[in-house]
Amino acid sequence: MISANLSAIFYLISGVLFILALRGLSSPDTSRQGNYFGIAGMIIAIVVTFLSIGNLSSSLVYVIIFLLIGGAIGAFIAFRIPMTAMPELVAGFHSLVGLAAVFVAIAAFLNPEAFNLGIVGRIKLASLVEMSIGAAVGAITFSGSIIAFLKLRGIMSGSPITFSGQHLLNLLLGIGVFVLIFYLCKTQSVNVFWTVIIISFLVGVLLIIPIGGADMPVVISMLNSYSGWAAAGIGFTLENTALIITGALVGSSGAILSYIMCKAMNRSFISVILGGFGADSASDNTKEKKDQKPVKSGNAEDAAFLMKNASSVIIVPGYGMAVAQAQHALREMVDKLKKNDIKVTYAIHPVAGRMPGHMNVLLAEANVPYDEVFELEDINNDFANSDVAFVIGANDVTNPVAKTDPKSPIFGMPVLDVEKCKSVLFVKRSLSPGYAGIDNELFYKDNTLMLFADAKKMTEDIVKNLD
Amino acid sequence: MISANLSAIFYLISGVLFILALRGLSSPDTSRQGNYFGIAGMIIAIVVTFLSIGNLSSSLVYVIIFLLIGGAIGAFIAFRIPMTAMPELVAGFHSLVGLAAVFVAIAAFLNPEAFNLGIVGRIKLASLVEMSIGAAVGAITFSGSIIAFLKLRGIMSGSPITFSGQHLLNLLLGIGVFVLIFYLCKTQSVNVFWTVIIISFLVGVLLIIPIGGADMPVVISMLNSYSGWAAAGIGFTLENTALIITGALVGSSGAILSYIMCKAMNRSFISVILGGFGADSASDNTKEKKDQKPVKSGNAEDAAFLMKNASSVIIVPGYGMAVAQAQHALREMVDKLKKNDIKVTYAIHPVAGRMPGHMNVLLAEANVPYDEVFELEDINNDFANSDVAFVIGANDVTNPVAKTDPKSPIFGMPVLDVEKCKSVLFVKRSLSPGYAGIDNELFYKDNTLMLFADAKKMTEDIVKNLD
Amino acid sequence: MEIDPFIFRLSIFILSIFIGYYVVWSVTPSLHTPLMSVTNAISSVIIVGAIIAALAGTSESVFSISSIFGFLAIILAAINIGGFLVTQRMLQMYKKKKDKNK
Amino acid sequence: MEIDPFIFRLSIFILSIFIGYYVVWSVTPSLHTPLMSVTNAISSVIIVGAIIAALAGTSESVFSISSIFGFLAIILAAINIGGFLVTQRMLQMYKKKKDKNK
Ligand SMILES: NC(=O)c1ccc[n+]([C@@H]2O[C@H](COP(=O)([O-])OP(=O)(O)OC[C@H]3O[C@@H](n4cnc5c(N)ncnc54)[C@H](OP(=O)(O)O)[C@@H]3O)[C@@H](O)[C@H]2O)c1
Ligand SMILES: NC(=O)c1ccc[n+]([C@@H]2O[C@H](COP(=O)([O-])OP(=O)(O)OC[C@H]3O[C@@H](n4cnc5c(N)ncnc54)[C@H](OP(=O)(O)O)[C@@H]3O)[C@@H](O)[C@H]2O)c1
Repeated sequence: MISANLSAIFYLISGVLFILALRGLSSPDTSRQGNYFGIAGMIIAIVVTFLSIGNLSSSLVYVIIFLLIGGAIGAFIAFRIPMTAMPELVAGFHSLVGLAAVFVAIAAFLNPEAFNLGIVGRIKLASLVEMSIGAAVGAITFSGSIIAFLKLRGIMSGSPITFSGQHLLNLLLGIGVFVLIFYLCKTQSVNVFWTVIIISFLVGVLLIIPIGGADMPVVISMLNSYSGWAAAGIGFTLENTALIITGALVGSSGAILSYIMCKAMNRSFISVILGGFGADSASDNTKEKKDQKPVKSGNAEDAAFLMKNASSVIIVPGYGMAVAQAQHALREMVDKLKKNDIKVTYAIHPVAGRMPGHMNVLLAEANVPYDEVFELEDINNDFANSDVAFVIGANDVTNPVAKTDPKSPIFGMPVLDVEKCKSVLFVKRSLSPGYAGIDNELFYKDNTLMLFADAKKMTEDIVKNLD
Repeated sequence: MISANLSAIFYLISGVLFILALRGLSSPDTSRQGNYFGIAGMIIAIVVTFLSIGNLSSSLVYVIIFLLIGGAIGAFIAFRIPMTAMPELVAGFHSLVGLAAVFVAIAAFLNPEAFNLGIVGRIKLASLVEMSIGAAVGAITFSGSIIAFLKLRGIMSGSPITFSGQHLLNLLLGIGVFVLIFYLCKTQSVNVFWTVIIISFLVGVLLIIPIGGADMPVVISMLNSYSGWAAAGIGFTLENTALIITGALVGSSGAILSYIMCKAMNRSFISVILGGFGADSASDNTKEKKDQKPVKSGNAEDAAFLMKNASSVIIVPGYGMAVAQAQHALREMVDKLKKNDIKVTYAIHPVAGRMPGHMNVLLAEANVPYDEVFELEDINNDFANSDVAFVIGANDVTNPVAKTDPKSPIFGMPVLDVEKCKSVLFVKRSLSPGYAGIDNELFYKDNTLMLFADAKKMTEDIVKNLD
Repeated sequence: MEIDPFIFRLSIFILSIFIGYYVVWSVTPSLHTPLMSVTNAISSVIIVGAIIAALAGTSESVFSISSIFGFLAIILAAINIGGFLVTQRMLQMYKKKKDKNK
Repeated sequence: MEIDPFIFRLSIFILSIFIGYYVVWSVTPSLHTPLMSVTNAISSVIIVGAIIAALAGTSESVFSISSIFGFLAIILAAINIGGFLVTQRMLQMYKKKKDKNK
């Protein structure tokens, strides 16, 4: 058994290692090293916990068994999960953290002596507040993440579920949780504690159902933030530095990340949270237009011809590439083009796809070197000097209406200026709009050629025609 | 009197306010607000200190008197100091912090009861170590900053003072300080404590004298860092959160700032600290070249004519502008040019001048809006599309040898590509080299026109000729 | 004159919030997906609490009602540690041009 | 089971180092001079120690040898607080284009 001081130092070290893990992500080169720091921090925290517990009762064997079972399941999932399932995986994992926080809080409430928090029915006030906040936030994280998972996985419909008085109900339930926690502090009643947790589960569900499937990335990141605050709450209860540092780190980083995402979509965080976006799409309006205007459409041969004769091509991937799993075919196409001495680069919009960095991961999976992949602000000026923009499964992120029509829901969102290229190729299955539900006038432009097909199929056909 | 807990919370708040003060500097818009946060943090820290001392003896009056005296002197200096004297002012102020740290450490050593550190001759070991580190680092900061101040003020020659065995001597003295602190812990002897401080003063002097005047900015920033570590040491002694946070903040930020500077000069931090740079300049070599090659030189009229007929001009200010105090005249010149519909921007090299951000402050003083002033990476591509580069008192930061000659001392330092402009105007008094002591081949180029004069005088003449 | 440890923990909490804030701004956008997965992975440090809870049982009653919750939490948190492997898999894919032909 | 407050202070110290690290990278280079002056100004918080030292004297001997050092330190640190004013003067000069004609 090691002293409380020594273990406090080790917990601090593990917290610092977690900071270094996040710091590593400032560049792909250092990111792998960063991840090792994170793993080291986790190992230190676990080992120190074992060492700091004096009477290692016979439970130890079971602890290790359960640890290994969990670890094995985790590893199995980690190796089997396809890259395209990242969003739902992250949501699913959040729910685990949330539930774990709830369980630890329950254990602490039922057996406070084990945590030095007083005795049953006489738990220290501060600890009680901390653990009930931890439990409540954990419960919200759990049920909210489950809903997010179901929506992302497609098990539950992605469309927002709204009813009148929804926000009022949420508000009342939220206030209810606070009142109950207050009451709990006075009575130390087990039943009140359970009620807090159950209502919090409900709040989690109600918070997430009105939010449309495509807003889920913001939600995931927000739930990430919640799981951090829950962990921090538990950290205060357990007086554990590693948990407090990690909780605060995760809590604030998740919050900032959702903020960054909202900003990149030019929407307010509040409007995302209040939900309902994507429900009343302007689709009638869209349909009307669609029938009126003429569209030039082509096939793989046309596309291959155009690109072969170009000297520079910019690829703009979007959500459709992810759906079609077209990244490998795309990579093949680019290789062929490069053999013909055509300069090819990739332009990634910050909210292309359904998750921040979504496109980057998929391209990386297809072995696209990350120094050929550029962020919006770094490449947007290059469209004017390029011959072909190859837009594959992207839509909203190219829509010039964001620059021109103040009434559009995406007005003010920075978009990729693909229309400045000499010609634009659009690979998508139909003229239907993207996530924001608004028509894209680029489809009807003279220098646009629509390639109607599944992204993967079309790309493979183009590859054949490039030979 | 307020409780220890309450004052700890207030000290935390004051630490957080200091963090916000630095955060504000991420943009000029928020910077003023940031400074107010800093002031608020300082006021809170001072007030809480008064409130947390129980027996406010009759000394209180004196404390307030001395506080006001110091504050008045500080305010007087603050309002009177010209912007060009910033480097030496900062150096001078650092010496105050260093000396204050030494004095507080001495007071704590002589009267440990007042600080709850034990009694004379039986000071707690940890406290003793902390206060002697605080005192030693403070003393180094003090004497080092004094030397830096003297060199920058021109009272002492800027040329490096070197002698053989210097680094060995410094090393031995440094080890000596450590040994003495160790000895101090065993004996608690007053004399040893004084010796530690005196040797540290000596180390501070010896550390800074070999460093050339022009390397002083790195040194100031490094001393800033030292003053932070000294404050943190004292903070540990006094168990004061505000001091610990501030000390760590200043300590690490100063270190990073010197690192950023060294990187912008493409020199290693070690080479700066070991000193001697600028002593053995390649001036013979330079002189030789100077006599051989022909140079085109012009007068104010020529310059005015060239610029009047340009459509875009980029101004490149350097140390000479600061020396000549030419920024106001420059601003007038630019106003005239703008009236003629000529596009004028400013290009600032990260180490132009003698302090990071030196040029920005001077231009701001002359009312140049900061959105016309660009950093190297943002403007370097624009030289190729501009007509005239007006280089005023800058030299090294334009020297293409940094790109071409691996043997040059500034090789690898990013430089402003002024030579890509259609024509380059160089305002300086002679062909003599800049701080790095190397010849600038641009002076001899066909599209270069040298304007030999004091920067201020020349600019004023150009203004007249622009009418 | 003793300061309540809670205040220190509060300080640590607040300072860590600032670090989280800055850390995220410094992450390059192309690594935002790994960022989400790594922040998720590090939150499995909640396992520390789970272990304490699980080990709280006595030799006679390994599975008291409170320690059962601890054991369940251990499994959940341990699964979540798999997040590091997911991140590793993702990061392994980010390659520079020169590595391309390997 | 009590943790030594020193360890908490150490944690605070280390976390603050990280904040200092990140804060500087986020400062725009054109404000590097004000940065130097403001970091200098905030280090005058050492005045806290100076005040404690100065007030340590008793009513009879206001100027004991140790409190004299305190008083001297107060003056030095108080002068240094002027750094905030210097910074203020500098920052006041940074203006955007639209303000130019004021
Ligand atoms: N990344 C994030 O973090 C994030 C977060 C929240 C919201 N969003 C939102 O998501 C949107 C992302 O924009 P985006 O341009 O990437 O996507 P998008 O605007 O949703 O458009 C995707 C397009 O892909 C096409 N598509 C779908 N499946 C396809 C397949 N198998 N083959 C070929 N095409 C297919 C669809 O058209 P067809 O049906 O005609 O094929 C659709 O128009 C933005 O509106 C953004 O605000 C993103
Ligand atoms: N900014 C920093 O933080 C920092 C820190 C450390 C080192 N440095 C070093 O300082 C240098 C800065 O480069 P720089 O281009 O700004 O300066 P520089 O290379 O030192 O050149 C300044 C030029 O100004 C001229 N000059 C001096 N007084 C003048 C006056 N009254 N009127 C007109 N011209 C005058 C001098 O030439 P004449 O004598 O012919 O007039 C000199 O060549 C770099 O080498 C950098 O590495 C900067």
